[in-house]
Amino acid sequence: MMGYSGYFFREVLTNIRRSPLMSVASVTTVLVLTLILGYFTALMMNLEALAHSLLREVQVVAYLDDDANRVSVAQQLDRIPGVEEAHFVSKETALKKLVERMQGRIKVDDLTRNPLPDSYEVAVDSADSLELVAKRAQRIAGVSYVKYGEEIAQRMLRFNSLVRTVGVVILGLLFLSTVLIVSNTIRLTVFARRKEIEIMQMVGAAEWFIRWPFIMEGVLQGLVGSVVAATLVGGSYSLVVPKLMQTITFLPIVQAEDLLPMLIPALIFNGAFVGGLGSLLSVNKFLKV
Amino acid sequence: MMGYSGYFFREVLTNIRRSPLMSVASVTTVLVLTLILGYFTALMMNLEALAHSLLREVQVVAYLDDDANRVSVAQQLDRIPGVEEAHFVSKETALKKLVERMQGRIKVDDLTRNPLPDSYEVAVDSADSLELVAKRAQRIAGVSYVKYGEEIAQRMLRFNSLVRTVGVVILGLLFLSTVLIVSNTIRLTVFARRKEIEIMQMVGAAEWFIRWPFIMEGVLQGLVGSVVAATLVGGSYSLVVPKLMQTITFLPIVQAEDLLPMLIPALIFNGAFVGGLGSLLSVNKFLKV
Amino acid sequence: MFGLFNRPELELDTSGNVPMVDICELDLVYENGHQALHQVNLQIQKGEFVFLVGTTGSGKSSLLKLLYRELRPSSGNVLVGGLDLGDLARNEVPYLRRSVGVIFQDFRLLGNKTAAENVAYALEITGTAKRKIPSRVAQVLELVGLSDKAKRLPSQLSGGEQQRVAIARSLVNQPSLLLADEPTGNLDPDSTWDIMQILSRVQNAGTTVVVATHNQQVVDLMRKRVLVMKRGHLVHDLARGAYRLDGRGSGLHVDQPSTPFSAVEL
Amino acid sequence: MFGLFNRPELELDTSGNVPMVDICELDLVYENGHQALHQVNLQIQKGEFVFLVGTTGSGKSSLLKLLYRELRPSSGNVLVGGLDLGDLARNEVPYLRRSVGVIFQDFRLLGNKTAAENVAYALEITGTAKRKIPSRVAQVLELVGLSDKAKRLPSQLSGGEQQRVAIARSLVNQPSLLLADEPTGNLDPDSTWDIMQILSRVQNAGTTVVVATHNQQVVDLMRKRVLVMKRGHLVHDLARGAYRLDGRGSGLHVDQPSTPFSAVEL
Ligand SMILES: Nc1ncnc2c1ncn2[C@@H]1O[C@H](COP(=O)(O)OP(=O)(O)OP(=O)(O)O)[C@@H](O)[C@H]1O
Ligand SMILES: Nc1ncnc2c1ncn2[C@@H]1O[C@H](COP(=O)(O)OP(=O)(O)OP(=O)(O)O)[C@@H](O)[C@H]1O
Ligand SMILES: [Mg+2]
Ligand SMILES: [Mg+2]
Repeated sequence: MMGYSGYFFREVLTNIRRSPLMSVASVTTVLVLTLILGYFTALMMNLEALAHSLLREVQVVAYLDDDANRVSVAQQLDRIPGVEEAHFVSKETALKKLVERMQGRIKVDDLTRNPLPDSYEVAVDSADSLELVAKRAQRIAGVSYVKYGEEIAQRMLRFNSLVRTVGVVILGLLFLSTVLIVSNTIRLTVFARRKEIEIMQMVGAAEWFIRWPFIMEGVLQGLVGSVVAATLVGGSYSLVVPKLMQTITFLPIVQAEDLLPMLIPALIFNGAFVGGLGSLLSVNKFLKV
Repeated sequence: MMGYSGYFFREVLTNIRRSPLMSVASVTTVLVLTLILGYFTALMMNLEALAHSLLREVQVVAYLDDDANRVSVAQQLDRIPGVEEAHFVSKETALKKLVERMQGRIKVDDLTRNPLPDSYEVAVDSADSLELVAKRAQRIAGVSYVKYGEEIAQRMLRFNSLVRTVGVVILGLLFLSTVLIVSNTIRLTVFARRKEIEIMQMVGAAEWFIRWPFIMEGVLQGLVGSVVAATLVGGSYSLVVPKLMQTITFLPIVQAEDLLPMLIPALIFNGAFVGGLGSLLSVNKFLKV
Repeated sequence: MFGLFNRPELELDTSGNVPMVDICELDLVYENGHQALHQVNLQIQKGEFVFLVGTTGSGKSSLLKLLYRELRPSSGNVLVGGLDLGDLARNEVPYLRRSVGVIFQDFRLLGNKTAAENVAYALEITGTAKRKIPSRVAQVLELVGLSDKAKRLPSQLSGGEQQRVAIARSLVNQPSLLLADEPTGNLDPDSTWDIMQILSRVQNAGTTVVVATHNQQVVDLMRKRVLVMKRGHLVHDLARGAYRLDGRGSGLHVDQPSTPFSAVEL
Repeated sequence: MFGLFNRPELELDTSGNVPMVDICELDLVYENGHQALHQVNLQIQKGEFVFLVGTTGSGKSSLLKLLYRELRPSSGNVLVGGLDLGDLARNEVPYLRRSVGVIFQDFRLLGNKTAAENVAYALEITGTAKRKIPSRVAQVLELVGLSDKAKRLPSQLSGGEQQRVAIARSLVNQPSLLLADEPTGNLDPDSTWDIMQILSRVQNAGTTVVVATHNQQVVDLMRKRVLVMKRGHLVHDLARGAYRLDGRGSGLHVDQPSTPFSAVEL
C-alpha cells in the first residue's frame, strides 16, 4: 500500500479541488467542534485549579492550654499520619491578625489581656485526612480544642468533586458529540459520492483501494480543521490569560504554558483521528458487493 | 402556496422514508448541538444566580462613636439614595457573634470590657451604590468608621461581570456554531440531492415549488432534533436539581420551574429556525438557472 | 419575501403567426473555449416534425439545450414561440419549460420517485388539480406501455423502460414544443416504432416535434424534414429527407474500417 | 486491521478447457418479487462473439449483471472462466472484475475525473506501473477516437463521447471477457461501425465478447452467434444469426401501430 500513498494523496487533492464544498463543510465542522472542545477543556482545567486552591486552605487548627508544652505537642502532632507540617501561631500573632482582620472594629487599648490562646496550624496531605488528624490531635495532652472547619471543608470537598464529576461528564459528552457530528458530516460527504464508490467497485477496485483515499481525506480535513481550531484556542488563551491575571487576582488561573503543550497536540490528534475514523466507518457503509 | 402545503408535506415524508440516512444525520446533529446549547444555558443561568447571590452579601457597615445618637444616625442613613434598610447591631450582639464565630478561640471571661462598637448594617439596592453610600455615611455625625469591604465588593463585582461577559460570549459562539454546523449538514444533504434539484428545474418546477419541501424538511428535522434535545435537557434538569439542592446547600441553584418554561420553547424554536434557514440557504445555492 | 411565491405568467405564442423555433446567427462557446455551434440559422414552424442528425459530438444536444434554456447563446438569438430566450428572466424559465417537453438523452428521472410519481411531478408543478393527476398519469404510462411498472423506482427498471418513463413525462403536460434527444437509443425496433408513432400522433395534434437521433432506419422510413449537423454547423436542411451524414453517404460500411487498428496492440 | 490490505490472488481459467461462460438452470428474482430470468442455460466458449437481443425489459442487462457479479443468481449456477460466481467471496469480486471488462448501458463514468483519468483508473487499481499508464491510456483513447478530448470531464462530453470513454475504459485492461450493454445506443452509424470493428478485433485477439444490443443493422451485418431473450427466457440461440425478435419477425413495421392511441387525448 505504501507504493500507492503518493497516488492516493494526489487523488485526495484532486477531489478536494473539484468539489470543495464538501471539504469546506467537513473542515468547518471539525474546526467549530474542536474550538468548543478546546475552550471547554481550558475552562475545566481552570475550575479544577480553583477547586484545588480552595482545598489547600482547609487546615486543622489545634488551640493550646495556657500551660501546654509547645515542643511536646508539636512532636506528637508531627507523629500523626497525614500531617504535613505544624506551624506555631502565638497568641500575640493571633491577636494581631484578628485586629487586622477586624479593621478598627476592635480597639486593642480596651483589652487588658489577650483573650486568644496559642495554636498550631496543621497542614494535612489531603482533605480525607482532615477528620482523622483532628481526632488524634484532640487527644494530645495540652490541646484544649481542635477546629478544622468541618463545614467549609465539606463544602470544598463537595465542590471539588462536583466540579470534577460534572467536568468529566461534560467533556466526555462533548467528545462523543464531536465524534458523532463529524462522522455524520463525513458520512454525508461520502453519501454524496456513493455513485462514485459504486462505479469504482464496478470496474474492479479492491475495497482497500477505494477506502484509503477517503480515509486520507478524512484525516486531512480533520487535521486542517483542528489545527486551525487549536491555533485559535492557543492564541486566544495566551492572549487573554495574562490580562485576566491582572484583573482577577483572587482566582487562580492556569498559565498558558502549563495548559497548551498538552491541550494543542491533543486537540489536533483528536481532529485527525475523528476525521479518519468517520471516513472509514462511512465508506464501509457504502462498500457492499 | 397554502393549497400545496399538503402536497409538500407528503413529499417531505416520502423523501425521508426513501432516504432516511440524510434525515438521521441532520436530526442527530441538531439534537446534539441543542443539547449542548441547552445544558450550557442552564449552567450559565446558575452561575449568574451564584454571582447574584454573592453580590447580595455585600453591604456597608457604619461603626458608631460611643456617644453617638442612634436614632439620628439611622434617620440620616435612611435618607441616602441607594439605601434600602439600615439594621442596628449593638456592641453586645456584635461581641456575641464574634465569640460564636471564633468558636472558643476567644475567652469572654478574659474581657473586662466589650472592645467592639455599636454599628449599623446598611443594605444597598445595588453594588454600584456601595461606594456612594459609604462616602455619605462617613460624613454623618456619630459615625466613626465606615466599612464596605471594598476588596470583597470589587471581587464580587468583577466576578459577576466576568461570568456575565464570558457567558454571553460563549453562548453567542455556541449559537453561531450551531447555526454553522447545522446549515453545513443540511447543505450536504441538499448537495447529495443536487441532481434532483437540477431535474426538477429541467421539467419546469418554479423555484418556490422546489424550495418549500426542502425548507419544510429542514424545519421538521430541526424540530424533531430539538424537541428530543429539549426533553432530555428538561427531564435531566428537573431530575438532577432537587438532588443537587440537597447535597450542595451552599450554592444557589436555579429551580427547574424557573428555568425550563423559558429554555425549552427557546431551544425548540431555535432548532426549527436553524433547520429551516439552513435548508433555505442551501437550496438557494443549487438553484441556478 | 425571498421571492418564495412570485409567479410570473408567461405564454408562448402558439398561434402559428410566428415560427415555433427561430434561431438566428447562433454561436455557442462552452466555458472551456470549445465552440459547439457556429452561425446556426433555423426556423421551425408550428406543427412541424423535424429530425436532427449528425455524428457524435456534432452539436445536436447543445442545440436542443438552447431551446429549453439549459444553455444561453454566446451570440445570436434563440426565439421559442416568439419569446427571446436570451432575455428570459430567471424566474420565467420554469414557465418556458412547462410549454416545452423534453426527453433527455440520459433520461434524468428522479431516483427517489416511482415511475408514476416522476410523471406526476411534471403535472404537480403546474398546479394541476390533485384529483386529475392519477388518471392522466395512468393514461400516459399506458400509452408508452408501462402500466404494469408504474410503482417501480427507476433503479428497478431496465434501460428502455426508464427511457419510456422519460417519454411519458415529456408528454403528460401536452407541450407546444417537444424536444427528444435520442429517445429510442435504448429501445428495441418494435418499441422504437411504437414511440415514433406516438410522436407522430403528438405532431398531428399540433405539437412541434424535434427529434435528435442516430437511428437511420427511423429517419429513412418516416420521411420528415431532416436537419444535418456537422461539427457545430447546420450543413443540410432537407424536406422529407433521409438519413445521411455529409460526405460518406448513409449507413454502415462493412468493408471500410475507418480507424487504423495497427497502431494498437490488443 | 479492518481488512485494509488483504489481496487474494484470483485467476480465470482462460485456457479454453472450460467454457468462458457456463450458465446452468439460472433463475433471477428481484427483491420486489419480479422474476427477470427463467431457467437460463447457456455456454459461451473462449473467443466467441455473441449478440444478446430481445425487447426492452427482456432481461439482457440482468443477465450481464450476473456475469460480473453485480447480481447473484436466485438459483442455478453462473461460472465465468471456471469460477462459480455464487461462491465468490466478497473480497474476490474486484479481481473477477479486472478480468471482465464492462461497457455499461448508462456509462457509469466517474464525474469528477476527466476522460483520461477515468480510463487510467481502471489501470491504477490493478497496480500497473505508473510510467506505463499515460501511454496505454492515450492508445486506447486514440482507438475510440477521443484523443482530443482526453482532458474533458464527462459533463463536458456529448452522449456518444461519454459512451466511447466507457468503451475505452473497458478495453484498457485487456479483459478475458468483454460485456457490452448497448454500447452504441448513442453513436451514429459510422461510429457504431467503428466500435463494432474494434470489438471484432478484440475478439480476434482471443477475448470473449458479449454484446447486448437493439441495433438490428449491426446484428444483421455481423453474422455472429445471436441469443434471443424474451420475458426472461432464452428463446433462441442462433449460430451466424440475424436480428429477430420472436413472433413479429424482424425490423420496423410502418403500417401497424401496435398501441391503441384512441384512448388518449393528445
Ligand atoms: N432492481 C430491479 N428490481 C425489480 N425489477 C427489476 C430491477 N431491475 C430490472 N428489473 C426488471 O427486470 C426486467 C429485465 O430488466 P433488464 O434491465 O434486464 O432488461 P433489458 O433486457 O436490459 O432491457 P433494455 O433493453 O430496456 O435495457 C425488466 O422488466 C425490469 O423492469
Ligand atoms: N459542457 C461542455 N463543455 C465543453 N464542451 C462541451 C460541453 N458539452 C458538450 N461539449 C462538446 O460540444 C460538442 C457538441 O456536444 P453535443 O452534446 O451537442 O453533441 P451531440 O451532437 O449531442 O452528440 P451525441 O450524438 O454524442 O449526443 C461535443 O464535441 C462536446 O464534446
Ligand atoms: Mg447528444
Ligand atoms: Mg438493459
